[in-house]
Amino acid sequence: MSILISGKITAFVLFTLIVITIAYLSFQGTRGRKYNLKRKLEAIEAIPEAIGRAVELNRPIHYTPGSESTTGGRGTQTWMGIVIGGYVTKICAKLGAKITWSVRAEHLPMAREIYREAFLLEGQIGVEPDVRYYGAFAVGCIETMATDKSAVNILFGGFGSELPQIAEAAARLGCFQIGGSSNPPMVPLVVASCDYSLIGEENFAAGAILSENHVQLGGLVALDIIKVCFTSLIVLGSLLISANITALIDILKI
Amino acid sequence: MGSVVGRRLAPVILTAIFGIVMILNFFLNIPALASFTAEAQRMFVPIVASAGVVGGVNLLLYHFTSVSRRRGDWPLSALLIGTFFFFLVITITPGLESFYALMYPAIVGRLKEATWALISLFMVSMAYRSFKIRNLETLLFTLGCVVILFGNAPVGEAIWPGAGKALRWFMDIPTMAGMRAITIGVGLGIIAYGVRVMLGYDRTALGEFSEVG
Amino acid sequence: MSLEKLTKLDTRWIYLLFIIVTVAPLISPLGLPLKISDDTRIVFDTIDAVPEGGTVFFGSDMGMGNRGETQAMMVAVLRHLFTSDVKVISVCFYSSDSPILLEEAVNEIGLANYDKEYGVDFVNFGFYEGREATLVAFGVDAHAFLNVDYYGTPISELSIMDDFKGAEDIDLVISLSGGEIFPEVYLRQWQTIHGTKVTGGAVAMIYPMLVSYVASGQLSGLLASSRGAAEYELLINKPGSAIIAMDSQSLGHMVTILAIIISNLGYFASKRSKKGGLDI
Amino acid sequence: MTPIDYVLPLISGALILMIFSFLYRHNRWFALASVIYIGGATGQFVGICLKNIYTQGIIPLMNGQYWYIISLVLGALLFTRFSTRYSYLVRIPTAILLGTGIGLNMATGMKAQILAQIIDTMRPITSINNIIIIVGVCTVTLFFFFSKEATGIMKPINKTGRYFLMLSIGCSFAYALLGRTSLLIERWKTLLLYPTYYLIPIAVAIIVYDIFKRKEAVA
Repeated sequence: MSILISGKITAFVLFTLIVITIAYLSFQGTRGRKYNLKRKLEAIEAIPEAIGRAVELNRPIHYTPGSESTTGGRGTQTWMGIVIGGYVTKICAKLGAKITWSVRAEHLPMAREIYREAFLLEGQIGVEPDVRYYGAFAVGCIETMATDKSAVNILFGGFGSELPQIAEAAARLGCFQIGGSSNPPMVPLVVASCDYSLIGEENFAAGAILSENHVQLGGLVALDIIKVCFTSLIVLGSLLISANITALIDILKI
Repeated sequence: MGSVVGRRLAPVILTAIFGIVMILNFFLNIPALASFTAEAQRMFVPIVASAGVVGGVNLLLYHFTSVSRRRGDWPLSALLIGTFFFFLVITITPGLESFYALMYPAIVGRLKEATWALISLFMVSMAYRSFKIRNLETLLFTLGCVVILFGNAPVGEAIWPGAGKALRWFMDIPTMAGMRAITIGVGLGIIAYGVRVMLGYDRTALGEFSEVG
Repeated sequence: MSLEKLTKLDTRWIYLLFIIVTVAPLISPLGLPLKISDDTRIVFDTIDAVPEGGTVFFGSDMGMGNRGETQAMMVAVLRHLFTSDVKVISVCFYSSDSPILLEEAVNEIGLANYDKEYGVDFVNFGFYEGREATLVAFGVDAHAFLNVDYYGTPISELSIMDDFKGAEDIDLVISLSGGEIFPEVYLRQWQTIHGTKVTGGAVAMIYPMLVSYVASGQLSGLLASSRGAAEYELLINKPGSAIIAMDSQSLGHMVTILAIIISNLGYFASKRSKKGGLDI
Repeated sequence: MTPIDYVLPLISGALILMIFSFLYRHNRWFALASVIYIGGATGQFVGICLKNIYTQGIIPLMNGQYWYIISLVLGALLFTRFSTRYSYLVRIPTAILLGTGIGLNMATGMKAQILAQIIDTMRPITSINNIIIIVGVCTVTLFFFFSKEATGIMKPINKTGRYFLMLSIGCSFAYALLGRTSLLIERWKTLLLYPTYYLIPIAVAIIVYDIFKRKEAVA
């Protein structure tokens, strides 16, 4: 019995190539190569300003990384939300704002660690993390925002259908909103309800951009190269199949 | 020392090991890996379930403090604790299955349905607030929305017979193309993030921020 | 009143209008006509094509919140399944609500009405936490994974499970999914590994995402929300709750379009008065 | 009909109306219903979790699958969140869950989300629809470009990608609304049943009273 599985061989080869490209450019970053990203994400740049406004109003910020399960198909998106949340919390600690997190049960212990670490980095020791969990996610978030009178609502991460409930309720409660989702069905809702939004993979880029770490930025540059390759592949494949040559598709299906 | 291993090294190594095992198991046919991952995934059920219990305790602690300090709306907190234990007991007590099947859909189920039903109303007001035709982009945004709404309703087909066809075309061709590209992008984003985490370059999700530079 | 005010209407008026037009048809139905789409027909044909004595995995992957959209769909599909000679196995990986909804649907249909017996032709295993990971474990070896069914009966006493090992024995997966893109999980974990055929239905929220899988042939047809359910009810000749709801839905959509038009009228009026001329 | 057949629908109906009252404004009734919801849902969830720990952790352990002690211990480590000193230990079970989740997502995403979609996009450029799909997928993919500014050849690509993105976002927004309306209609159906419909005039009366009271307060 072969170790290779038919139908997944090309996928594995391509996967390895992608991983190597990303790892290589990231590794260049550790050796001092600087990456300059030309494209700015408005939503990310709006965060400090929004937090500043909340501080002026002396009202708290509500943050949620979404409620998708860790082991599910959208688990990584929630983790990305938690990562961005870490940086948002850091900015809050710096500007002296109060922030409340609403998370899913299995993220709660880690979210508290990140919350504490973020405040620690800004030199604030012994801050009790305000991370909450409710069995009823959307309603829990709405109640928290309503009772705390949150001024800003920030949502990044893995969302299911609770996103429109949270986002529109926050809009009705008068919160300024910044959000993002890489779950395609939720993208239109984020765009329609938030003042600033991140779409699709911008969420994954946001973590790297916020870290301001060239090792992580290297991965993004690698992705750009891969995207160019893939689109060329699509165009090439279409041209070949128009000429009745199916070789490329056959290779990809191996 | 112990804490350095526990805090920094062990989490990254564990993440990488489990991640790589999962990837290899998907792409390659290695029976030992397959049985290991199958068993490991079965063993996750208690871990994830424990997290649920932690979450429940967290919620209870918050509201117990509210009640004991008479903070804010403490009677509501007391009610929350009461309903918590009521539903906990009827869920786990053997012999109460039929009572549970009666109470859960009637109380929690109905509430859940009610909050979800709000979404459609919320979305109408979202459309009202944000679908203003400012330029070509917002025109396309609004146009797509109106065509689909028109095409899906039987009324739409009665007014304009081609509405159903237009809906299929908009869904199958431009929308599919756009959503497919988002899907591909997100797939790549996940891989890039995974590589960052497994190489230990991005430890934020493990409670440690990267230095700037 | 100047048109400019239309941009700043209190949204509560829109809510009120929307509520009125959705409630009215429930009290006096309009009976608007309905066309059956190709996707719904493909689902029907795929389920019809399951060989006699075959095994169908029924994924009731929705929560209480989706009931309005998926329950009618579930009832219609189960009715169709019970009229043919197939075994139906159901394990829920999505939410702890799912088995309750499934039980409700089965009670509504009545197994006895179709000469079916619980444990022989149909089994409900209840909910297992862990989502995708547990789904994989079930696919590899169901007997090692499941101990008892939803009602506490040990697996050894369920004759339906005698010849069943895992995903390889499944002829068709029907995933009715709400909230999360569940058919995608079956595609990823079972179709790519075991080559299982997958069909199903989805709530409208995630339907656009799954369209590309239908186009690429990975999914054999797909029921689209309550519209799909209404069409399916027509196909199996059992008109039910989904058809009744279609009228309200039509009018609801018209109100949304109206809201968009109103907001744009106001927007253009305010633009005109500010700049003293139309300038797009 | 037994008394419970009257009482339960009345309670559920009242709870639905309390949630709907948020459409008017945030109020005490909504807070009351949401507290019952949060408490009930969490209680039930914790109950299911305890059951899962028992059936998937303790029963296998008692059946001699002693390695299940590992998952119970890892689960227990999550409780160190309640200690300040040892809370870093939660990183260990979390790391395992994170690694598994990412690994699964990466590998399966490569096959289903990337490769399968790319293969299906390679279509003969014979029909206008196929050309639209190819152009759409390519331009939207390149729209998410981070390292270069959109100048030169990238400018039209970026613009086209943006238009495609906007159109598909609009369409999916509408599609999402379709299903949600059915959820609302389903709620009307429950509210319009006997004896629940008696609650509707009461709710309307409370809201009208509140509107007048607030008007007076302003005046």
